[in-house]
Amino acid sequence: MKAALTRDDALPLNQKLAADLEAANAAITALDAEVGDGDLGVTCRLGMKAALDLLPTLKEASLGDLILKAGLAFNSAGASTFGALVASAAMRAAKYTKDNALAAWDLPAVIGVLTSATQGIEQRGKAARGDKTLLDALWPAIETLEAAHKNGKDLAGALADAAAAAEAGAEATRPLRSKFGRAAWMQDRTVGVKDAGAAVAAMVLKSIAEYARM
Amino acid sequence: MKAALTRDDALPLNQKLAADLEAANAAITALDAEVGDGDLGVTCRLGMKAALDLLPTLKEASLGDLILKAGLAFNSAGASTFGALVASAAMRAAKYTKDNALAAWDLPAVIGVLTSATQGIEQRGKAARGDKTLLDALWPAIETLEAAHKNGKDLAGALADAAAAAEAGAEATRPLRSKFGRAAWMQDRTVGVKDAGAAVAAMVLKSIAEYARM
Amino acid sequence: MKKILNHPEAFADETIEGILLAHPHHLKRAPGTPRGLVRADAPVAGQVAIATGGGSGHIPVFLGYVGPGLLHGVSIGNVFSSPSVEAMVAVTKAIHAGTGVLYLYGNYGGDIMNFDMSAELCEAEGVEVKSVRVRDDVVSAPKSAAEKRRAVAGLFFAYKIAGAKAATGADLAAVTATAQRVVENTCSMGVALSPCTIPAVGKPTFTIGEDEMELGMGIHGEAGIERGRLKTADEIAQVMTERVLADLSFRSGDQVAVLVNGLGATPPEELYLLFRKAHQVLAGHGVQIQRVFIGEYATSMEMAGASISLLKLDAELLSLLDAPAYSPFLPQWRSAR
Amino acid sequence: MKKILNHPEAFADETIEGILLAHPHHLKRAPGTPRGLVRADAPVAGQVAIATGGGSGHIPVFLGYVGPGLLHGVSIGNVFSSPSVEAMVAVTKAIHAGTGVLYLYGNYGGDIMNFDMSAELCEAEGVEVKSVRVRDDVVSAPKSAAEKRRAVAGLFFAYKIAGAKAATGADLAAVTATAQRVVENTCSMGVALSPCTIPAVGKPTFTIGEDEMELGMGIHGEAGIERGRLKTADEIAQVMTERVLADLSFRSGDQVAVLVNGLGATPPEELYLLFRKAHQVLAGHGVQIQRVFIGEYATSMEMAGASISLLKLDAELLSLLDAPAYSPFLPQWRSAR
Ligand SMILES: Nc1ncnc2c1ncn2[C@@H]1O[C@H](COP(=O)(O)OP(=O)(O)O)[C@@H](O)[C@H]1O
Ligand SMILES: Nc1ncnc2c1ncn2[C@@H]1O[C@H](COP(=O)(O)OP(=O)(O)O)[C@@H](O)[C@H]1O
Ligand SMILES: [Mg+2]
Ligand SMILES: [Mg+2]
Ligand SMILES: [Mg+2]
Ligand SMILES: [Mg+2]
Repeated sequence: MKAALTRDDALPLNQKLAADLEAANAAITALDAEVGDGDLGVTCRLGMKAALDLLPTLKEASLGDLILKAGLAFNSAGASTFGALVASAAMRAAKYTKDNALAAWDLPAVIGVLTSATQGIEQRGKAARGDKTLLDALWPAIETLEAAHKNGKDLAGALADAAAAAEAGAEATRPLRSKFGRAAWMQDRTVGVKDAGAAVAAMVLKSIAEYARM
Repeated sequence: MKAALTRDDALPLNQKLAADLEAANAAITALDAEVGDGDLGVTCRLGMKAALDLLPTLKEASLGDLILKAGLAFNSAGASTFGALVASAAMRAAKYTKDNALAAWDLPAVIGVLTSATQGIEQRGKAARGDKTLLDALWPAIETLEAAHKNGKDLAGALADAAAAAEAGAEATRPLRSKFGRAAWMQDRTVGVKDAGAAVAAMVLKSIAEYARM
Repeated sequence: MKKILNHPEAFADETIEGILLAHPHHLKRAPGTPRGLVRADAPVAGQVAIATGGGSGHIPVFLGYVGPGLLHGVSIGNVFSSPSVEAMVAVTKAIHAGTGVLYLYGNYGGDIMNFDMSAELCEAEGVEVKSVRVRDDVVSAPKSAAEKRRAVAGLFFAYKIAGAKAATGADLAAVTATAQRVVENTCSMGVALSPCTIPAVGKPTFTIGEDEMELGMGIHGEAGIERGRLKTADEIAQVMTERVLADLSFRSGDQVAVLVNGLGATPPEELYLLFRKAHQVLAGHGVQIQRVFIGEYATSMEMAGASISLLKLDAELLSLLDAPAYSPFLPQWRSAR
Repeated sequence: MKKILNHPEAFADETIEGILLAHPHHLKRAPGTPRGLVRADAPVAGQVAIATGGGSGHIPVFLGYVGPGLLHGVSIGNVFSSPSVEAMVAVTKAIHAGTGVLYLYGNYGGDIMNFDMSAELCEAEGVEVKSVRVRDDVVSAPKSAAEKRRAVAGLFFAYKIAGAKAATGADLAAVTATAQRVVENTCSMGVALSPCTIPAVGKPTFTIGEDEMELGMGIHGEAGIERGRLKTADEIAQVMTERVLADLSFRSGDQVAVLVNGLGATPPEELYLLFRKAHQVLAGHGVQIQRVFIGEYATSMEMAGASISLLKLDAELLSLLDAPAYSPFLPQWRSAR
């Protein structure tokens, strides 16, 4: 059970994340193939591998630098829409961490970092909540984190609630019509289909929540 | 029951032949596809159609001219190995018919015509009996016609025997190794497979025999 | 669909290796990235440099359009995925001759986001960058939302003409304006008959019945947008040509260049069947065909399918289309006599 | 495999119609047959005329090799079937400029018999005719029976070089000898991964398992000759290159042109993977690659597969290979700098 995430968590957390995404690889590919091009599984695999290859080499880096460089490495190896959004999120998360001179992310820090990151995604992709993207998983997760914090929950508990909210948010993309990315071209055929990026965002939060509980 | 074939038989005989080959089209294609390129069914269809389109326009032509022009038309529309062999056979059959001033083909004439035609095929294709080609159906048929003639059989009876011998000859190509045509490249893989051209030659003789019996 | 492959995840890198071994006088790597190729003579003094980029699996798109009279550099992503920002920045620096760089690429989300990041980084280092996005697929969005349309084979016209314009020594504003004019006068419609398989995924990108076709295919292995019964070549060409004509609002007497593009598995013979009917339809509308391009100009690996693209011509576009250019990845062409 | 078609039996004729509509400045019909095409400027005074011919379904083989610096005329059969004698005779007459005609075509039974009939008929009318048959497929017969081998993509080298030789104004004996020298110095090996469908037949020409490949494919939709487990790109290229090298008995220092040809559905990316390994193998043997051609030079409609061909070069063959030539059906090429 962890009260905060530090630079020592970067490697094991990302190792768990990579393993969890790899286990879901076929499911992610299938979701992206339904109304996209089916490359999201490959993106996650290549991106996570690059991050994992890089992290052990960054012995001296600050927490902010770790997230920045891991995010950029993810997009170098898994360049794509999703990769660009991950990189943009990482850049903003790193900036928040540095601006606030954070050496660890406790629950309030996690809320600030995730909010900045999500704003970075909004700015890069120009989509808004309800446009059937990963934002529809991220914003409910942030709101849930805030509520959990107000209710005095600990980091692991708050993240578990947030992961559940993200998953509910991803599920709730089904009835929506895609407005961004490749799926936008498919118009009515996207109705009834879960957004692939939102599904991955929910998986990421679940993985982090499980790590925080360990 | 016909004692001889005349120019009036050309159209109905070829109509029956076309219908019989069309009924076997899929089987012919399958045989040629096994160790060749699968075009023999199409060749027969296009070639027979061209011959049938042409024959009614040749009101004044002699028997020799009818077989010549039908054979060339077959190869124009169904140009191929098989088509070239049909054209070569027709040229020699026509020459025999003209050289002997035949207005009808009785049994001895049929023997002479078929022998000339088969020699034409040999000359054009350079194959010999046993090389797993249509010659392996034609030569047994000719020998059987000769024997039947010696034994005093009528045209229809002799042709029926010859058709059976041709079919036996075609069947007997199975254990042989192809030496000519596309099948030659397939070497050992042709062993066990019936030669497509020989099978068609046997069908043609069967169709003619049935026509002669009508 | 079976593939001739080594390690699926090495597909893009090994392809690039093969290309550099085959065409060492034509292309070289951009320093600092394995995923950027530039003209062997880059940077080309006195020319605005044009960079493109996109996923692997579309040859001759994207890298096949780098060459004399064409583009200057290309960044290369994994199959059907955007190139990385790093590769884009490296290419930009390797081709920049001091007179600015045009990013000319297909209107795909991942590419846009990465090219935008690259432009921000390069501009911070003093390189002037403009961007033009090709978006010719008529089925992918209504005309009122044309900026959402995706790029298909119409990329050819944009690359050929912008490259010729840059070769004249025109400045960045002029090259950008010409590229934009091509984009606004190009419209395509395609049909997909079968999917393809991304090597690292190993399964087809979509499934489709034996009697079905998808109108409006994407070149990234996406399914098309309208699914229908497989029609005859004449019916398909008629639907495609009419729809493209309507979108570009042609008038009798207008002049066009026609591109009939094969997606990969569709034989040239079938492309000529489509052109045969398109020619009839265009003649029926009084539209004059000035130039014809038939072949593989933008592929999706082993997908079966084709598209018809029209470029409405004016005198400048025609002369730039006819200008000499060379790439070993493209079919031969020369102007009509 | 689905096709973009109208009436299957009109496939060849409608394809020719589309081609003549697309390239009216390049090709015209030979008078008297719908199935013969000749250069728009035929007969070309002062040149030995070269005719080829063969079945439809192989573009750019056969008709795509007619053009300046290439061949003069072509007769066209149904899909994978020989052209008719009538078409061959008509083409011969349309291209003959009084200095003789070379029949340069693939070593296939139907084509041989029909070209032989045509030669007899044309010679009876006073046209001097020579014949050279391309037979480059190493797997189709042992070297001791090389005259039984069939033609695959090596046709490209024979067409390109014989056409260039004719363009020099050389006489029939010299053009024939040069063509024969190319044939004797060209060797190919191919692999097929999937079959194709003859439109009028409607079913694939052979079946093959998902984990199998056929070594030694024919370009007429025939199955290959040795069936095996599908191997990696490196393994396939190694087997093909070694076998071709052994057949042409190369020595270190020999110079070659390499052709990696795609059969139709195999993407260019995969051809470059094969070239990458072939380059390594050739380098290992000390063989020098002088020219490289990668793309679709001889297809079988939508078959998946590829071949590697080598041409052992001498100074004359190399300069003829580099000579200018044009056909809209061929990839661009130019000599290395
Ligand atoms: N403009 C955008 N803003 C935010 N998220 C987006 C945007 N476009 C796409 N996405 C998200 O990215 C996911 C697809 O990622 P990816 O497969 O990498 O895209 P692509 O294959 O189109 O490059 C979508 O499911 C969606 O959640
Ligand atoms: N040289 C030859 N001499 C005689 N018959 C031959 C010869 N080559 C092939 N054949 C016959 O022709 C048949 C194949 O005809 P066809 O399908 O038209 O050939 P292809 O497709 O090879 O042009 C074979 O089954 C064989 O009976
Ligand atoms: Mg995707
Ligand atoms: Mg055959
Ligand atoms: Mg993608
Ligand atoms: Mg054939």
